[in-house]
Amino acid sequence: METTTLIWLIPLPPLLAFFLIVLFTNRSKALSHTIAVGAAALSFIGSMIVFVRALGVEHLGEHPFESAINWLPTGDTWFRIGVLIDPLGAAVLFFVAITIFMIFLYSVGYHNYGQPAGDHDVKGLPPHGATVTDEHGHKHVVPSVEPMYSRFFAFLGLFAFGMYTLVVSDNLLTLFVGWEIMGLCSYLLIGFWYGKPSARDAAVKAFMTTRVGDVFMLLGIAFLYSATGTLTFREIFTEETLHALASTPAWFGMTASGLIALLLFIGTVGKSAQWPLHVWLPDAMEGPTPVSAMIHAATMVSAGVYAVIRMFPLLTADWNGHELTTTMTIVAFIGAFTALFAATIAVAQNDIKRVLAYSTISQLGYMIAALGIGAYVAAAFHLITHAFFKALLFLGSGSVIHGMEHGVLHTGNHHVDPQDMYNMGGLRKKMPITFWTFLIGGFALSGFPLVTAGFWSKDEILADAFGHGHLAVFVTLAIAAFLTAFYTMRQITLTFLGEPRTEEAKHAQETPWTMTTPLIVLAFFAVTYGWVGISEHFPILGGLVPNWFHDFVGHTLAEVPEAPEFSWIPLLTSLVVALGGLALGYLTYRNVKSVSEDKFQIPLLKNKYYFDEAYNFLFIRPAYWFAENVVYKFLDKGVIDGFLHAFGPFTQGTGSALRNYFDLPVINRAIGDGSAEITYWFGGKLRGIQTGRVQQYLMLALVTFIVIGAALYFFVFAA
Amino acid sequence: MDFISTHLLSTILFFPALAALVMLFLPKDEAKLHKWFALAASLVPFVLSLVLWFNFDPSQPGYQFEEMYTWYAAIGSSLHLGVDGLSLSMVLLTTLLTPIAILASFSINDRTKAYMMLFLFLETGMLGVFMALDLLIFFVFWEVGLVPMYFLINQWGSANRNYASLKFMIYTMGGSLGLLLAVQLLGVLFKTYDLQTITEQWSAYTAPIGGIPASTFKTVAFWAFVIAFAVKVPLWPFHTWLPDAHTEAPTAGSMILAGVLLKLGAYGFLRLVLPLYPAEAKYFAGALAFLAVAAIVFGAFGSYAQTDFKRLVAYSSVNHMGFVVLGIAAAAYAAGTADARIALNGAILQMFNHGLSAAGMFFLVGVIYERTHTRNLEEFGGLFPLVPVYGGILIFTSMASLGLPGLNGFISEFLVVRGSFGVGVNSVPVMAVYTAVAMLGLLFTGAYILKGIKKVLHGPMNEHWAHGEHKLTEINTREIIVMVPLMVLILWIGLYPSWILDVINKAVVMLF
Amino acid sequence: MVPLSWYLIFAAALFSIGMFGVLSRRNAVAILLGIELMLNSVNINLAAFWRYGDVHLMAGQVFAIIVFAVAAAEVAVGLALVISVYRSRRTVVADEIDMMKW
Amino acid sequence: MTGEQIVFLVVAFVTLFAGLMVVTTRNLVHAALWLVAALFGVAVTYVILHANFLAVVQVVVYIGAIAILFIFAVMLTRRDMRDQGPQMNKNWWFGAVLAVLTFGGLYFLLQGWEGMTKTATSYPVGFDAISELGNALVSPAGYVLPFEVASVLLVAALVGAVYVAFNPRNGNSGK
Repeated sequence: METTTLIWLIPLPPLLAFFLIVLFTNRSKALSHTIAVGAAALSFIGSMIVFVRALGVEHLGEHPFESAINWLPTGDTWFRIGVLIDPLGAAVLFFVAITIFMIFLYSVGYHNYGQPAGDHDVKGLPPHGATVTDEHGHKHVVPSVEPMYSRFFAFLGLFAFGMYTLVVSDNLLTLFVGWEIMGLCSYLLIGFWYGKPSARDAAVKAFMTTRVGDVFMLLGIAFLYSATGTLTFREIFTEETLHALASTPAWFGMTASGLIALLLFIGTVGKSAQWPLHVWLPDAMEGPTPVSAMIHAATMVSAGVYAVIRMFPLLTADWNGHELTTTMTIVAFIGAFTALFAATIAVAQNDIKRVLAYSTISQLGYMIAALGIGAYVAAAFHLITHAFFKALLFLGSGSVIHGMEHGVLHTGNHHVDPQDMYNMGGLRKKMPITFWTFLIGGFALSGFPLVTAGFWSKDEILADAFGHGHLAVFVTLAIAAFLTAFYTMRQITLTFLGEPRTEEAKHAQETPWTMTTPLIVLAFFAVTYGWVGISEHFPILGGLVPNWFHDFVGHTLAEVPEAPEFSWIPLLTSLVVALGGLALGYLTYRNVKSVSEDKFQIPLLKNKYYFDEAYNFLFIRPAYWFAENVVYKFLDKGVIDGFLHAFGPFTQGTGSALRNYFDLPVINRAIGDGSAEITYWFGGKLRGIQTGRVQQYLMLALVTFIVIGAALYFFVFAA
Repeated sequence: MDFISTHLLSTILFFPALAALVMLFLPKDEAKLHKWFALAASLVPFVLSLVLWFNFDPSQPGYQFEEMYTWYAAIGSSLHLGVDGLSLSMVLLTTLLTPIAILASFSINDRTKAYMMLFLFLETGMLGVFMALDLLIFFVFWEVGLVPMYFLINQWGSANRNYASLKFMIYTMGGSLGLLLAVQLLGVLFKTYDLQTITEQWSAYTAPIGGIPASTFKTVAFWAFVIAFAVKVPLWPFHTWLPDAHTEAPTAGSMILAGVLLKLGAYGFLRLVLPLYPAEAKYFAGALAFLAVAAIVFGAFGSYAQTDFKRLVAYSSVNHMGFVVLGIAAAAYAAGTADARIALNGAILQMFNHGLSAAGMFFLVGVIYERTHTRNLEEFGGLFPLVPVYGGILIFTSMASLGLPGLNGFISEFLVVRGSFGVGVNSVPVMAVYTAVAMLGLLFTGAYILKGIKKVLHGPMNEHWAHGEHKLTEINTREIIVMVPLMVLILWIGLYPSWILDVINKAVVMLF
Repeated sequence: MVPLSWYLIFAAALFSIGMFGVLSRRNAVAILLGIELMLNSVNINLAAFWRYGDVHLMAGQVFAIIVFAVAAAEVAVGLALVISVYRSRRTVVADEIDMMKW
Repeated sequence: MTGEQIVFLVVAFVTLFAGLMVVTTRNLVHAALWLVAALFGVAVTYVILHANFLAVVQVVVYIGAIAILFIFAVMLTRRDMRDQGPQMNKNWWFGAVLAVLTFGGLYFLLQGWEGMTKTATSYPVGFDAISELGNALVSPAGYVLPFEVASVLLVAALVGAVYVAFNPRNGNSGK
């Protein structure tokens, strides 16, 4: 098959699966998940074929796989949409395909396929477990299958469609389409257990917060389209177009390219949960499973970073290579700030998924900061490595929670929160596969030197920041990296090490193979993927393995970016913060028995710097107040309708004035009644001659006749 | 067959009215017969307009299928019909929505004969506006459409129907007074009401009228037209009739009201205001854009503030139709540029799209209202498990209304935003500001749509609807059949819009 | 020869007398008698004009005959009315027959 | 003054006197009889005018039919009118004034007319006025239409008279 045809086909199987499940098979759980997983497998195979073929092309950067069709007529021209796989696209497609396929597989186990239906389970709420009787007559409570199992797979399919569309798009508009479809899916999945008010509100919050970014992004797309007449990446990223954009002044003292990039970046801020639009992501953990959480956190939010990487030429169009432009400064600032900010919050969280959520925000901030200082390849590299190990961590946490739920069902104490790390402890013995894979993921996240992928990518970012002289960014990121290692170790220590702190933790169980297989696969990549991007300048190891990633992805750009000169300072820094953080984390939490002993439960951090409360106070409630009181009650009901309703009395007033002061006296009295009265008066006078006597009439007629005749004769004929 | 092919437009136009007259002779109490008869009668124009659609040649300039009959020779008015790409899409929308609305009203059992007859008359009125190429005929059909709608609201509406129907009637009548006067001015001036003739001569007309400069007259006449259409669209601040009328109207009435009647106003802008007053439109485009943005933003806010589900959807119409006018205003600013064409493409497609999604939304509100007899959002909650199919359909339609990419609303909203922002970037900077402010409306579109879904479907289940006599029943087959064509079109336009956009685009290129 | 003027004055006098009767008599039958006199005066005129004009033109006589016919009809109807009124109101006094009064 | 003139004057005087008696006499039977006299005078005038047919018709129709009809009518309605009360209404003087004025007016107008003094041509010898009259009445070129109309009128009047005078209460209509 033609590669381009294949690329067109990649997003379709999951979409088809979505429609098939929704329309036809949603009653059959087996059929539904078969279709969904099969569709994911098809897309996965297609993606791998494309990836392999892409590797085989000499100058993929200059001659990517591309194909386009007419989509929207716009006056005399057409807006074309199409697919594009260039090196960046291929690299992203690779990790997207793997993670998505793993998610599908994992979901089968997580939602307890094959287990009996729950005793009291209802749609819209998490399953509560089912009572079964074994052959000895003992009753056990076992996990029950998710009541909306098929629906979950339908949503997953739609989500996969959105993600694939985003990746294979050759233009910003279809990228945005995929972007928004994922937004919808995140809404649907976060609100999957819509019966819980918290989940419902989190869903709305996620949608609305990202939509704030989206409308700016839409504006940026419109701006870009207006300014260049195209949204196709390859047409925008030509020298002339970029130059024209960079030299066009726009508003606020920025160039057109800078302003467009900023607007698009705000979209990313929403999607990738950067400060100040980060608030939705932690709440998104209300999603039913770590699976959906992972979808948001490890895959969809990556899309935001992917978009910025895609638009990197635009972002840097007016960059001279040294002084950061306004837009880049903003990007770098937000990235670096978010990286640190989120890391501090993560330290104080006790929910295993929330820690990971804040960690994700923080890591995305890393990538954004890297892009802000022009470190294109490093950002892309970290994007991909992060996707692997963060997916691993989320799935691992899902596995932990699943195991804990088993314990909860065993004891029957439903007040124990299976996600609270202080309820765990010592799980390494109960869930060995989960433990080891989680450990790998955690180390990768912390940037454990040499063996983990996280180390290489994070190191590259730090090296870039240092090498190009952005010391503020460097220091901030270094502190964030330290905190990352610290809270990661805290998490591992609290969850897996030590002794079980609760009865439930003692009865936790390892999860089925559908859940552990993805963990192993991802753990593999979390380690090895780092090796494809080791800088040539790295001491000893540099050059052993060619820096394939840099070569490959770097060629996406017209000018391949230079790798920074090697320096010991960033390397040592990253070694120190990673190892130091891990060590400190272990030491601090090694003996912590309960939450009250945790020194970092600072209210400010615990409450996420009160951002939710502040936003609620500053935006949400004023908006509702404005909508209800100003727009609806005051403007519409008060002013406009008041004006309209005033028409009634006004018209009536005018009418009664006319009636009382004109109609009644003038028309009625004087003219109407007056004429009648005059006639009446005359009639009264004249009726005397209406005697009814024929002879008198005749006399009268004759008199008249004679008078008129005489008058005529004398005055007319005779005259 | 030959007669039909030469008189296709008039057949489509008058068939519903004829059917309504035939209906007069049906027995009074046969509700079932009335319903099926009306449905069949409304399907005929739909089929014929499909024929029309496929025989229409979009690349040919000017009007097609023209027909002309003497109507009022003494004042130079004739029954002149014709369609171009612009009106064709609206005709298709009308003939599509009418059978759907009639099918949607199968649950009505009160005076079905009169109800169905009014609906068929309404269809003729609406189609007439879209087909008329004569100003007086245009005005006549414009007003004809009001009467059946008035009675539909007044007789079959809910509690506050008297107030709502009166407001609707007075408002639109009041708005169109100026239109009538302006139409008469044109008619007297040119001794004809033929649209093409007047369009050619009026925009270039400079001689003073009765000693008053033509520009003054034109300005006044322009505003007379604009206000008439703005009331119908409805543009802020002429919109307050709409929530009342929509809320009180019977379900199918709301569907048609939102689906087609609002389009009459926007169609008036496109068919009359822009061609007749290019200079004035350009001069006042800023004001128009301001009002459009106000409609978008305040419409969204207004919708967000509602606790009545139907009223929420009604306000969303204000919000969505604001985009249509924004596109028109942008096009008026920079007529002839590529930006303007994109904006107009978006505006016209938005008209079509809103027709689909708003009709769908109103129907869905009606479905739940019929079962629960309340529209108060606070009384719902967590109904999704009870009505999963309904919930899915509601979410789908809501998303179309929200402008989710992949569904139809996005395409048109994007084109409008792109067009008007392009006008802002390339010609008139203030449009960029307006577009940016309109984004606020887009944001709150999300807010109110999600609020609706959240309050109805999500959250803890309101047990009141779960058991016993109040038990909420799932959407039935007939209701699904009503929704299917709408949903198919919503998806189809969202994924592959060029089948309709191509027709619109060619018309836009030739017209503007 | 009798001059035409004599006939005419004679007819005028007869007419006036008849008219006096019509105007002054109370009895309805008497009023009809007055009318007969007036009709006869007209006939005299017609005959006189025939004789004093071209005798070959018979219009005068023809009209006189038609007047006879009309007179006969008038009398018939008039007397029938008088009798009818008399039956219902027991009077033939014209003054008392004033149903047309306001 | 010729004999013809003398005869005319005598006849005219008698006729006018009879006419005056018709309108003034108290007794209606007498008035009817005076009418007969006046009508007879008029018939003589016709003879003087060579209108022989008219004279005959005058005698036959008027005197023979109409006058008799009057007498019958008077007799039928006479019961309470039996010569009691005034025969003239209270405006009789005004009627008289009007009659005089009319006569004066007519006289005045006739005075001013030049044809007034016209004298008659001699009656053509052998002129058969009756057959001429007959021809004129029934010839299509003549007055057949008015003649027929007059006859229809007569029929209609007679039928109407019968209808009006017919009294269903006392009559024998069978009701």
